[in-house]
Amino acid sequence: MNRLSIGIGGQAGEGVETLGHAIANLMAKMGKEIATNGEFYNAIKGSHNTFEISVSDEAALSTSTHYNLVIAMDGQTLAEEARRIVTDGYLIYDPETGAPDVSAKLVAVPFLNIAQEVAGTKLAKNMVLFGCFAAMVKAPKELLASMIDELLKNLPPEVKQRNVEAAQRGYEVASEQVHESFMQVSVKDSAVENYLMSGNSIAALAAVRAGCTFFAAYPMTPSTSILEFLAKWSNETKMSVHHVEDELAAINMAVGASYAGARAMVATSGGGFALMTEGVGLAAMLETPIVVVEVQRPGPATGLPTRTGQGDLRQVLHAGQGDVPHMVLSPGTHEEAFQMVREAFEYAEAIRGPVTVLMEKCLAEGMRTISVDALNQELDFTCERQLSNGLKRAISYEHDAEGNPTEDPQIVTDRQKSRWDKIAAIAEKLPPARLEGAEGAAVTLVCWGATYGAAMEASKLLTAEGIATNVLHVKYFRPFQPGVLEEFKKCAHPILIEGNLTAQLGGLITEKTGFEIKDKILDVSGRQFTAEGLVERIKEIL
Amino acid sequence: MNRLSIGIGGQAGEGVETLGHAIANLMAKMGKEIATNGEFYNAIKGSHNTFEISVSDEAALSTSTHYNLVIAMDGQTLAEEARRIVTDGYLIYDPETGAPDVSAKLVAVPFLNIAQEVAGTKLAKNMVLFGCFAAMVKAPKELLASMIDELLKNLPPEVKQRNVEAAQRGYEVASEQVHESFMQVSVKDSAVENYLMSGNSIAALAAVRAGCTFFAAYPMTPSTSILEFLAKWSNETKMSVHHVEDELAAINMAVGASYAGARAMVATSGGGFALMTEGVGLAAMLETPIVVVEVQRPGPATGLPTRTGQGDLRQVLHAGQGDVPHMVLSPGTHEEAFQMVREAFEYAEAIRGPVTVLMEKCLAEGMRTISVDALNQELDFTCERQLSNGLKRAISYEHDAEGNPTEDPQIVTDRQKSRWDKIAAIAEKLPPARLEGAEGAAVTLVCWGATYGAAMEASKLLTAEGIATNVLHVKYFRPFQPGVLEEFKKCAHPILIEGNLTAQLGGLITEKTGFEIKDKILDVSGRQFTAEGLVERIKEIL
Amino acid sequence: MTSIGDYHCNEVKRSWCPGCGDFGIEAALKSALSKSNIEPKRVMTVGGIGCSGLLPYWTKTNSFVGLHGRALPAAIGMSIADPDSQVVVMAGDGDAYGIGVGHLVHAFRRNQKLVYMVANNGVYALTKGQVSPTAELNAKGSSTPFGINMPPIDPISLALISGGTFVARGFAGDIPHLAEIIERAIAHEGFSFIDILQPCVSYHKNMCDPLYAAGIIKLEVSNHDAGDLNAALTQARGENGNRKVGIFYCKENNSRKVSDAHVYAGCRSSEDILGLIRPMRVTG
Amino acid sequence: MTSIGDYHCNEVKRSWCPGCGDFGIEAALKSALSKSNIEPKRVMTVGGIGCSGLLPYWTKTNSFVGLHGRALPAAIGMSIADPDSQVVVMAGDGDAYGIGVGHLVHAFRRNQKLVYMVANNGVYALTKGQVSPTAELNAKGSSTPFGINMPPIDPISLALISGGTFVARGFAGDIPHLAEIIERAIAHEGFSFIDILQPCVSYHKNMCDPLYAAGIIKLEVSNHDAGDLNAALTQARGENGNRKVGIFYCKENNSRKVSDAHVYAGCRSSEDILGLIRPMRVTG
Ligand SMILES: Cc1ncc(C[n+]2csc(CCOP(=O)(O)OP(=O)(O)O)c2C)c(N)n1
Ligand SMILES: Cc1ncc(C[n+]2csc(CCOP(=O)(O)OP(=O)(O)O)c2C)c(N)n1
Ligand code: SF4
Ligand code: SF4
Ligand SMILES: [Mg+2]
Ligand SMILES: [Mg+2]
Repeated sequence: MNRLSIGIGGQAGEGVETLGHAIANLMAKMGKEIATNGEFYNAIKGSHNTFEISVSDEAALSTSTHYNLVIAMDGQTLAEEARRIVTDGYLIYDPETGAPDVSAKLVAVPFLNIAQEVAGTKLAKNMVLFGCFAAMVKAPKELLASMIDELLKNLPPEVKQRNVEAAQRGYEVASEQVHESFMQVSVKDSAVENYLMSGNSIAALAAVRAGCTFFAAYPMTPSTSILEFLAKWSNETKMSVHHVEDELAAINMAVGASYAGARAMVATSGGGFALMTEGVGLAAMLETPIVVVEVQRPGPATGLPTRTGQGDLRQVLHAGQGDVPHMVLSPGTHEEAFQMVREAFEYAEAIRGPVTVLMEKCLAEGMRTISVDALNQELDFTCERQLSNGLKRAISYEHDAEGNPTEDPQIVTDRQKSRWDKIAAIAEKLPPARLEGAEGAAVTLVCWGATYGAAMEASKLLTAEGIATNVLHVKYFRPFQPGVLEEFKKCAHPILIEGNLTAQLGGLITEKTGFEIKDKILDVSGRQFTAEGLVERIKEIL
Repeated sequence: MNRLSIGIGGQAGEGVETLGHAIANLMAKMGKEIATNGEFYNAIKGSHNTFEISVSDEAALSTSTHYNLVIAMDGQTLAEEARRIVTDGYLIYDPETGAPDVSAKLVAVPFLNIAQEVAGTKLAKNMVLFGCFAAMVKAPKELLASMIDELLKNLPPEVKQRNVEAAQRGYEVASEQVHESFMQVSVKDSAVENYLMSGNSIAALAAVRAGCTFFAAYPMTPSTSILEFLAKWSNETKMSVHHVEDELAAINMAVGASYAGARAMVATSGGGFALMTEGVGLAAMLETPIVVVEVQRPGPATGLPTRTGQGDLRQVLHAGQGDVPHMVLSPGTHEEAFQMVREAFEYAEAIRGPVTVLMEKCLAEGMRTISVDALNQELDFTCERQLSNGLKRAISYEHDAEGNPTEDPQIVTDRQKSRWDKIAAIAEKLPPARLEGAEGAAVTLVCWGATYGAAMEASKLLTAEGIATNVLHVKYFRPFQPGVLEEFKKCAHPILIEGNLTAQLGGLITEKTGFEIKDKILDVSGRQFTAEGLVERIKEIL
Repeated sequence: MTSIGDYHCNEVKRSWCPGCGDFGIEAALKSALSKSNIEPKRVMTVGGIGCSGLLPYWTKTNSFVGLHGRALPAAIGMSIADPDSQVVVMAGDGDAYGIGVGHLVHAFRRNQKLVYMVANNGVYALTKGQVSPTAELNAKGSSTPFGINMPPIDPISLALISGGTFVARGFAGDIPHLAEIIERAIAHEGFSFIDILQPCVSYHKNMCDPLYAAGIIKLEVSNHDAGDLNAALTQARGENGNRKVGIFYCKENNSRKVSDAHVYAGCRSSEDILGLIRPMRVTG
Repeated sequence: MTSIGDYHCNEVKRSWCPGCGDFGIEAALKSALSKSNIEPKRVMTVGGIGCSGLLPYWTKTNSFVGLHGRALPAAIGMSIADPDSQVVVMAGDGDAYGIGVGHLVHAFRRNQKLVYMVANNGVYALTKGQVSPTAELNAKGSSTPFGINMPPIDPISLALISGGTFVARGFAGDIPHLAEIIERAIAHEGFSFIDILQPCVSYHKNMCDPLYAAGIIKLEVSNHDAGDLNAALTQARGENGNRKVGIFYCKENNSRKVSDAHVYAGCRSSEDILGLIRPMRVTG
């Protein structure tokens, strides 16, 4: 078995996420590749949340809702996630929360009692369960202890100690029931330097790497942690980081800072971006570089704050009044997010205007193992700001090349065109789109953003089943990525996959190439795509 | 001669607009059809402004920059507008402002001296010139006097009297020089009840007619006069009219008012609309009808506040995060603006959501003669609000049919779809697009919004010259107007005409029909299209 | 008199943390509504986006939850359209004093009749613990890990100098007192503003300390004249001004006339509208 | 010392109406800059969108005109990025107190060093004569033909209770006095706020009346202690508070340390960044 899927279910406030992160961390430390996905309700307390972890030997691109192991922290998990345990899979549960009615290998752990007894609080149950899990993969007990020590570093030593003991009790109880190891692992003190990172931490890190000196944001799920990471690092990075009064302030401050010489970034989600659209147009008009990171959640309006989606492509593309020369791109993986956020700063200098990087909640909050090599790469394209020695004029009214206001019909026309020429020029620097996967495939999955992960894995599953499938992942929307039409010509049967209702990329492809993709898988459930889910729906189409 | 074009040039603050309106009014009272266009700099004082008036016997759809008569209030007019006087055309000028170097029939009027002498202030020069013009069309002197009386109704009687006298002196001076009448007119006390109205006054009136009870706006050129008309009329209409603190407040107040039972409207221009996009998504999510009027001026950012353009189609279509079921339409003429703003209220009820009417500065501020019949028409489609007796729940988080929050993947998906179903349903009610003009034409001009006027007139000119030309005017953008593809199939050579740089309608047509229009006339000079200008550019293409 | 239960919506599960101050506000509001005897169908409960703004979910009145920072303009729109209904807003302090403070300043000027309650917990709770504009200087939060370097906003003084006609503060931990304030606010013929100290057990533990409750100071008839604007300002700006609860200021305007409703009542005929454009008539 | 002419940009024609108060503000600003001896290239002049905001057009410094209502956040960003430059903003009263008042409230808290001048003419002039938030109750404008039914905002009190550290008012008709205030504002180590009474000859004729100028009251050392916040508030809120000019309040903070610049200085190496994510390292 080279890939396993773990699901954890529990009530909001029970520590589902903490346990999930601990397990992901443990497996990563044991040399595995990790992908995680949390599904949380938009409430601080009291709903049923889940956390999924994919563990494998090769790069994990997405998570699955068919589990090899389910950890049930509440009764609802028995009724829901536990039903999606695969043959021969495991279920860890507390007999107190209910009797499972599923055909899985049962690991009964009275974790509530253990937590109460050993740690003096039921809240420690996630540590008991962490111990259980560690036993199932035969992790060294010292690693377990040291990880809990690190995890609870802000708590008093005696509390930490009690939690370690609770975890150890969990370890023992599970060891008694599970004899074979759930997954073959050995702690490799691998020479490869790996990090376990969320997409947001990667975007934040990329900004630092790109030399960003100014960042402003207003908190908005699921983009907030970009602000939080940059704030936490600000002493070391000397970046000027601001939680400001609203998104209007954020983007206008960024434009001002950039005007004064900063490399500036803002981050938000769809609702905050709606408030920034006028500012995006301003950056374009003033020819001031800025980078915007927009992390999508389902709309319209407040929508589903803690879920994922791809509904903002068109909003971002058409932000601001008038024809706004604004570059828009979106990465498919965590590694690509690192590269593309860095690139965004360079493109912004090149077009002297706004560049928006679109991400999704599933990428922004999902964790992946990242190798140091991915963080070490050089960029293919860089651009330093051309500073003039003279006085700077930036006027949001239409203006001539010197920045002085003009309403002359010809100059006005020329200036509009000259701003768009920069977009056309950058198009030539972009890597062309290319089909990935099986040559001469019978089916091509067309997608963008983080849907890439599930699409790639689905294409592999299908190809393995004899349906040769490849993937066309479109990464640049303005300028529209070169090569899409050429690749389309090679496609026997393209299927569009998007996390929105109106086929936003599909429409853009038709607009830009005349090519219409008939078959579409459009999902607005707020959940990320899974490879199995896609395989099923693709087969329905075929 | 059944059509004449009059151009007035002068410095900002000299009363170019007042004179233009007076002349337009006079000609309208004399039974002519009128179209006007003002070209003003974005400054209160000190730049060269112009005002154009088309006068004809049949409906005037656009104005021209080839003049039969130019009135030069400043020297710059002699160098610019006067050079575009057609053969046998006239120039009224003051020898004091310079010697004209054009081959027009000269009418030299020392209007500065006359104004100073007779009215005691040079400011009265526009009245002197009004008198000159009246003489050239042999208007009755009493009409002249009564119009000035009305025009200056807020001034003391003696001031009015002096202005009337100044105008009469102008009348006499011009009469001495011009013997034939510039245009055949006679005061018809025509039975047809006609009004001379701007697009904004029409939009405001349409809102009243539609039973709109709440209106909020923040001033923004060129939409401001909608607010001003509605405020002025509010005592009679009992509409609740508010100049509020910003556009965010305006749209959210409108949504609140609509929730509470009002028919609500807001009006703005592109920059203000950028701030309203989140609110548009809110109205869609809450299923609350609202009408937005967006009057376009050239962007990006502050752009050219007092000029015209068609750059906001895409911004409006893609307003708000997520897939926003938002209806978007745009009228081609003043009559259509009246109908479409009224319709917008009905559509808003039918889709229970936001409907935006896009207009342009040239339509919003341009005046046309409107017959009472146009204001009397019935609507083809009406829809009353379905009021429930129960409590109203409107929640911007995703919710079930009762309005309670849900994150269930299936319900969430169904709700998104059900909101879009309303858009699909309304598509069936829309009048299909249809070609207007020559049957089986060699050339089809494809356009939207107020570009219609110049396109229609250009098609007539071309057809008259032997190049059979017709027009495809697209009026509905979401849902996309039915019939466009069918009409395209009949087109031999379509040419796209838009007031933006990125062919926004063109892209939408390709997206929706797969049909690509190769030849494009895209103009971002900020000036409205003219029929002659189009004819020239179309011939270059052919 | 309506009963408190009349305002309960039991279909939707409360998702506030056990012990959250918002429960206190909910209880006080429902008590005040019932004492004021306003039928649920004549109440519009409006929420901001934030923990506090979830209140309309579990309130059996007309309910409205709009956009973050825009609860107030939406509520004003409602009150204008339907002045016979009682509009009550529950917004967070991030919503009201952060992103939405511009609307607040103008709302004081507009003085539209409605009750505006702000759950002042010093944090952005729903987004998990960033400081809000009322956080003390140097307070730490996830977006200000080294402490915020700006002093807090003073909402009461802001209200007073902006023309607020009913300016009060309550404490979510003292439900009867808060209910009394809300009842008075409902009775007020204008814009009633109530800043409510609201302990957040998850992200602002200091406020949950009994010492915090002990430090609350009540303004009463005996120690404060709520008709005196200057006195109100002195109270607000004085020592511990941000711990004082009660009605700081109330200015009744009995001459205020009842506003007309602005609900849709059908289209107009063309005769209705032609009068408006008489000055534009040119012929006929 | 630099000379006033050094700040003149003659290429762009001024489009203000003859007699507009904005000319007075321009003259006062340029005089103050020259007295403060700041080289044009170290000045960033920022305009709002409005008549007043056109000032940067004809100012030979770095100039920036952004969005209506957002001059302030843009200016704050500039000052943070390049604290060695003097940022001076000229915004209209619609810009500053209408659409932009939310930013203003928070700017007082942030106290970033820059000079914020507001041309207070009581109208939205560039959009041709609607009332602004400082218009008197019942003032008529094109959007309020029957008079505005809201009282005006009091910007000085707003500044004082929001934590403003330099709060002043000038009169465009008294250039030397205004120049002096601006000079002091430039010297202030923090956010300097100046409300400037600015007669608009086209849309607010009352302000152009000599009687208006005669009614202006000067705060001076003899009649006001600008170090006393309470006194400042009393002046602002007292009779004719909106006609008083001078420095209402100034609180120097000499301990304030000079901020670092945040201009771009190259990309970081991967070594620079790996330290930040040490806690996320899992292997190697
Ligand atoms: C335009 C916009 N920006 C940001 C957010 C994200 N957001 C949701 S709630 C919230 C703050 C909540 O704080 P507060 O208003 O104090 O309410 P509390 O949760 O503390 O009751 C924010 C920033 C949003 N929904 N919309
Ligand atoms: C978002 C937005 N809304 C509205 C406008 C239109 N607008 C331009 S200037 C202005 C008001 C000008 O008034 P003020 O700020 O007082 O400046 P003044 O002209 O009086 O100096 C408005 C509303 C705009 N440019 N942007
Ligand atoms: S996080 Fe704080 S404000 Fe939100 S529900 Fe919990 S205790 Fe209440
Ligand atoms: S309209 Fe008023 S503010 Fe604008 S330039 Fe003229 S006088 Fe000055
Ligand atoms: Mg809060
Ligand atoms: Mg003003």
